[in-house]
Amino acid sequence: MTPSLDVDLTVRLGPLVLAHPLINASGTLDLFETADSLGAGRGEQLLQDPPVAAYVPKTVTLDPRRGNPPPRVVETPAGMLNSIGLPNAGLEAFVERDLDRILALPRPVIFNLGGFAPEEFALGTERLRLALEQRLGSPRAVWEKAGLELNVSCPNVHSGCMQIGASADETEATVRGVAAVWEGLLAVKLTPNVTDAVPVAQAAVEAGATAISLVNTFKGLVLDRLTLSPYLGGITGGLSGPAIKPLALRFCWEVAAAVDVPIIGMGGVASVEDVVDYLAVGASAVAVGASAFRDPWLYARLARELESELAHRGSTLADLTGCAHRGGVVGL
Amino acid sequence: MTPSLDVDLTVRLGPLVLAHPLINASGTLDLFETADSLGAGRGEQLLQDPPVAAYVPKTVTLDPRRGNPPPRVVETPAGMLNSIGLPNAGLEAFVERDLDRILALPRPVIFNLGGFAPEEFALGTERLRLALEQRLGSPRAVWEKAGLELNVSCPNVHSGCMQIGASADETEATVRGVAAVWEGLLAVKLTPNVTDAVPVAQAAVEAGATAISLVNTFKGLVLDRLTLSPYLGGITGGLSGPAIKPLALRFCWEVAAAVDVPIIGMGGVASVEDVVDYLAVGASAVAVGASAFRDPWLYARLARELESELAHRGSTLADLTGCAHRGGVVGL
Amino acid sequence: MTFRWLTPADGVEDHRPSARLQGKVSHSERIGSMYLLRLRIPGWQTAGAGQFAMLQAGGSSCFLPRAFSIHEEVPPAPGDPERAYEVGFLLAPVGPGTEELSELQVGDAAGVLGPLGTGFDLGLLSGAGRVVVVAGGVGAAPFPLLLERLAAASPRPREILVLLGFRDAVQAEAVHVFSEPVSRLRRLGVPTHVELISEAGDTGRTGLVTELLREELRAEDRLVVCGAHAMCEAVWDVCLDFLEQSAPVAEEAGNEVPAWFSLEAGMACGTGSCQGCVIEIADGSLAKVCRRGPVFSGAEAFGHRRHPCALPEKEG
Amino acid sequence: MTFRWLTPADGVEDHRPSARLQGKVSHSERIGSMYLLRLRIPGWQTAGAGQFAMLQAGGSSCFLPRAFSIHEEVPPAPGDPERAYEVGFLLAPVGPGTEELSELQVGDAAGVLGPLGTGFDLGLLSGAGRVVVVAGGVGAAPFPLLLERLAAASPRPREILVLLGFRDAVQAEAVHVFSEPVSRLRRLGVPTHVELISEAGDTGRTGLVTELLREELRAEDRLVVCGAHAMCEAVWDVCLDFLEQSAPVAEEAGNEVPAWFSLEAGMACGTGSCQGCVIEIADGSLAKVCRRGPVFSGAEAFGHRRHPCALPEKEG
Ligand SMILES: Cc1cc2nc3c(=O)[nH]c(=O)nc-3n(C[C@H](O)[C@H](O)[C@H](O)COP(=O)(O)OP(=O)(O)OC[C@H]3O[C@@H](n4cnc5c(N)ncnc54)[C@H](O)[C@@H]3O)c2cc1C
Ligand SMILES: Cc1cc2nc3c(=O)[nH]c(=O)nc-3n(C[C@H](O)[C@H](O)[C@H](O)COP(=O)(O)OP(=O)(O)OC[C@H]3O[C@@H](n4cnc5c(N)ncnc54)[C@H](O)[C@@H]3O)c2cc1C
Ligand SMILES: Cc1cc2nc3c(=O)[nH]c(=O)nc-3n(C[C@H](O)[C@H](O)[C@H](O)COP(=O)(O)O)c2cc1C
Ligand SMILES: Cc1cc2nc3c(=O)[nH]c(=O)nc-3n(C[C@H](O)[C@H](O)[C@H](O)COP(=O)(O)O)c2cc1C
Ligand code: FES
Ligand code: FES
Repeated sequence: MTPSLDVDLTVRLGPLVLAHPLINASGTLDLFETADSLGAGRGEQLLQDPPVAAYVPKTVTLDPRRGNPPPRVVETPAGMLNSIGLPNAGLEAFVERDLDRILALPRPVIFNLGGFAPEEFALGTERLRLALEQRLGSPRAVWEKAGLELNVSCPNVHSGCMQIGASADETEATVRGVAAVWEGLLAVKLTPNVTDAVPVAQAAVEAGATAISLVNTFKGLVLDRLTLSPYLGGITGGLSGPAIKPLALRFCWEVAAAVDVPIIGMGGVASVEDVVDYLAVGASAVAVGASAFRDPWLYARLARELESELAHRGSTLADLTGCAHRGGVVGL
Repeated sequence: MTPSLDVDLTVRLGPLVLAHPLINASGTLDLFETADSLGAGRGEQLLQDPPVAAYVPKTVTLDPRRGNPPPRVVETPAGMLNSIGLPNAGLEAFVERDLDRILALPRPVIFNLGGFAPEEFALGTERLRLALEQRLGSPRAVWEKAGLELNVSCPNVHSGCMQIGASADETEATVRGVAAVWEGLLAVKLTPNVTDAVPVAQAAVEAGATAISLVNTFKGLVLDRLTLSPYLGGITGGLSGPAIKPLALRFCWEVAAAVDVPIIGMGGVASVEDVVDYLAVGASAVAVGASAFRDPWLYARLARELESELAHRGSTLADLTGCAHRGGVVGL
Repeated sequence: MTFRWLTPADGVEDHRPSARLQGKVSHSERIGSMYLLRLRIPGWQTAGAGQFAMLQAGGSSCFLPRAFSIHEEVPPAPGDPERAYEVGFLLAPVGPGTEELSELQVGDAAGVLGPLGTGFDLGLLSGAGRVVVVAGGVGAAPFPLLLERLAAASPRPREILVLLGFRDAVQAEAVHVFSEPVSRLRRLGVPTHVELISEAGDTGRTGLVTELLREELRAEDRLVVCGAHAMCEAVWDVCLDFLEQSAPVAEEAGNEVPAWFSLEAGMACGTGSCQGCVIEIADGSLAKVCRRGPVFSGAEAFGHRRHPCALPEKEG
Repeated sequence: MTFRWLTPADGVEDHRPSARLQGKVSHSERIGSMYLLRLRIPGWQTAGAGQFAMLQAGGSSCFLPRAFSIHEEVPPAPGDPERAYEVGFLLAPVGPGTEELSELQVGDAAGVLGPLGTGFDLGLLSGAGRVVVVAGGVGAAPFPLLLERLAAASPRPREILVLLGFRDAVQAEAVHVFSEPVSRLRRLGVPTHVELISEAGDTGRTGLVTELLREELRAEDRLVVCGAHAMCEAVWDVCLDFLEQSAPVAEEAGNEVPAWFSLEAGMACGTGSCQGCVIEIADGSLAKVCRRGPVFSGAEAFGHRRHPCALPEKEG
């Protein structure tokens, strides 16, 4: 959706230009599956005018992954736990099968790459860059269309993804390898399952990250009500939804104060008030995850409501962004 | 409350014998204030037959503390954030003014001591032990009446309480000092704001802790809706309530598997299902915090419901305790 | 009342663009232990039998919507300016989501995403010798719509048999939801029989629906099945047994009993985004119930493996 | 419907022992922009004027109950086997908790904890020359009960003046909640006057309630005040000004205008357990509004410090 532009909502994330700050969180919106689900009319509309300012596909890994055994999702108070486990067909299949239709979307794309060792990320990035250059021509065309988000923070794979993001050193090594082969937007997606996310964010920026995304989900456990053994096939899962919002907002607040690159804030965003909060603590873009399961157009609606909110407060997006660090705004 | 004992709910925490597993979380129940609030009839009933199997007073520190500036509490989705900041009159005043009436309660007591350096905890413990021996006579009488919980995990004081609990080394030093002067139940209350609570729990046990309490609150942030600056006087606060339950349960599950001492589980307990979950992941006692703000008799009600639940499942408390680590139970 | 975290959901304001439709309860009725909920839904597009919708009560305390089979569907009245369908659902309250929905009153709001998923293939059923419906408990939900569609199809199946398994007499009151489609089929000359069996034995025969099926199954039957997973597996075992005993017939039919199962899984999105609703199917892969399903053929879902112990069916 | 995380709250089952009472809505009425909610509460014990209760709508989406002044109270009817009080509250919907409560219908349930806190000291008011009620917006809530209690007291104040500040004419409809206690006082021979002022000026005089007070304040007055914090401070400033101007009289009265303020703070427990509701009072200490308050004397709360800028009053 392109909101009626009485208020300028444009956001720049490195070389990417977004019409507004609202994007989807990786793994929570498959535009093509959703379009198919919704049937001809609404489905086409979804692909022709996607409700996100940039599209973030689900994490892809070098090798194909089956993901975790079911059950994979369960509701919790004001949230949900998932143990999807990064199922995907692998980067090669992604490039073959999905890349063209993703690039055909009238939006910038932020690809999300997962891995279990620093080298994997670099390899994957090289492969992706090659594929993009083949399709888009010049590097410049690539950087204006495609950003990259590194998922070093998935709590649902037991082979070590989140361990990278829990360590400043491993994160630094990972980002350094990728930055050597990727000049576009390079966001690193951090885990909140750490004592302190700031050193990890700083290490990522030090190594060449040009944005920080946070947060991924919080590790949690739900038991089967009857058998009292872990309910999810993956035993533990990642908590998301409104329940985590105050926690995620705190991480964004701390990291935004500590680094000088744009922040992609997320965690529990469900309403325009949440969007405003993330912008106020310093996020440049705001990703919506689980709450959009209720409506795949939620992003667009929030963008429109943000527009009204800014008009109402009589402030610009720039005024709002990071204002919590500057003593807040009065507005209103 | 003493539930009608068709089912044996007795719990042993070191030398303390509890009639059932339900206790209050420190800082969330002041029996005397509540009794005064409720007026003569209900107030007396509360003190004569307290709804908790053991009473856990609010954290006391060596020196008096004013606590954080208001506002100190705010609701969040399925929970609340608090930044109380450990206001208290200091240990000396606590001993003078509060100790006698606390000891007069017909329940074991688990004192909760806070501090900002290992030595403070040892000093405080010595002082408390002396005061208890003066009042109760023999050490043995002390250990049967009084346990100790060390709060090394408060996220709301900026002078370092939580830093102790975030470090296995500092926790070990703290507990070692206290264990040298305290032979009764010695619980260490851990923070969930860490990458891994297991090494901290293990260090605590190594140093002499005879129980582990977890979790304290999760650090979070809420902005003022109007001004978009941090809402709480203490800037950040600690999240508690049902929102955190899956997260807290995961910590209990991991720590219970790693240490061999009783666990006092807490975080988001609101219903008997929650109590059962904590027992199933290995807690021996279950503490209720913010949910009891709705009703100071909630503990007792949950104990009674636990009794029914066990009767219904046809299992004993021992069957239930830790069963999630043994493949669950079928029961029912 | 709307939750802060549900703000952009239900209400009077225009929330376009949206895929989430605003339903309004037009009828709510208790039927035994279940509830019939009818929603008036402007913007609804006609559903295939076996498709489902994600529903969420207005001002819900649940974070996620819940999946429900489309039970009945009435197209917009000719003069209706909103062109609203009336869509019915049959609910068994088993937890907070279903309880909320069952407590809705006429006029209350509900969020609706649908129709979704892959339903029954009418083409494979309409020409059948006999269509056998096998349903356990609230598994009856998708079949009134299916029977209506078969009644409207051409050709129609030559005969229809509805086998319903219930827990007890109270649950069995749900048999009434078949009255209308069954009379219609009969009026149209399609012999249609309904048989019930209950575990408690306080109504009709005592036992499981698979017993009825074992007695009734014939070579020309095409089965449509919905119920607890264990019931579905048990039904498939009956099919495999039948196949063994009548190998020559089966070989003709491609060595497969033509049976389709509407299966369940916990869902988050219902639209293929989250990969939360997968089940392991016969070829060992994981399939999304919300996209490839909820209707799977027996061979696709269960293959030729038999189920070591078909548990007695629980809550339908 | 009840939330999983609210399970042990409201409902038909016996949940003894409990301090939380089960209220049932007996009356709900919109008055301008506010709501009058009456609950029938078995087990309620009579309240002092100025005390409050923690309320939570049955099946609430809020985690915590909310604090409300006790607005009116009717003791159990003689023959009532439940001995239930009828307790009224005046609500201004400003967020999810107050919205839920204002949407309750007759027969709906609400959890109640109360009466709580320290109210007005009748002894200090009943013998007064004149009692002046100063209320802003929903700050009117505690005063009908106070007036009823003053009417029943002995001695009664010689005169009563009620000064009400509202945002606009719609909010000002709340003046009706004073009709009954005012007529009663008048019938009992206590001259009682009500004056209103509104910021919007669309009813009666235009301005702030402090303007009325400034004109009216006399040496023998005792004030009872409730409203937004900034309004309370402004009222206290008027008192201090008055004191300066009439120093000799004030000195007699202990150099203090006798004024009591019902103050607000966000609360979690309402019973002194959480220490969440503190405000900084005149002596620099932090006091729990739920225990030491909600009613504080002006000197106790504000001391002799003046407020640099008394903001215009916001939402009462
Ligand atoms: C395609 C499809 C169609 C459906 N059609 C219908 C229909 O027509 N009518 C109908 O009544 N139902 C139908 N269902 C089922 C319905 O979606 C569920 O009953 C509903 O989601 C339950 O939600 P709840 O909040 O009431 O219960 P929940 O609390 O969500 O629990 C219900 C189920 O969730 C699972 N679950 C969640 N948490 C736990 C836990 N901690 N331990 C153990 N199990 C857990 C279990 O499977 C349990 O049976 C359908 C489901 C699908 C997928
Ligand atoms: C002793 C006492 C008596 C009272 N009596 C009455 C009465 O009789 N009638 C009546 O209508 N009200 C009364 N109140 C006020 C009433 O308790 C509040 O209006 C109510 O708690 C609001 O709850 P809510 O969920 O509707 O709104 P909330 O969302 O809780 O917000 C209402 C207030 O909470 C604070 N707040 C919470 N979160 C934020 C945030 N993120 N940013 C900024 N502010 C925030 C603000 O102070 C705001 O004004 C009384 C309060 C007290 C303490
Ligand atoms: C079902 C589900 C699947 C997810 N898959 C991914 C993923 O593949 N890669 C990733 O980086 N994050 C993934 N996430 C995390 C989200 O991108 C997001 O960080 C998190 O859910 C917090 O946002 P929310 O509270 O709005 O959901 C997933 C989250 C959910 C709920
Ligand atoms: C208002 C409030 C005050 C608290 N004060 C203390 C405290 O003084 N000492 C302490 O160890 N924990 C304190 N806690 C943490 C609780 O004891 C408990 O660990 C936490 O709230 C999680 O439980 P809950 O989700 O049931 O509330 C406090 C929690 C709340 C909500
Ligand atoms: S429910 Fe999300 S993919 Fe099926
Ligand atoms: S509200 Fe908890 S102490 Fe006052």
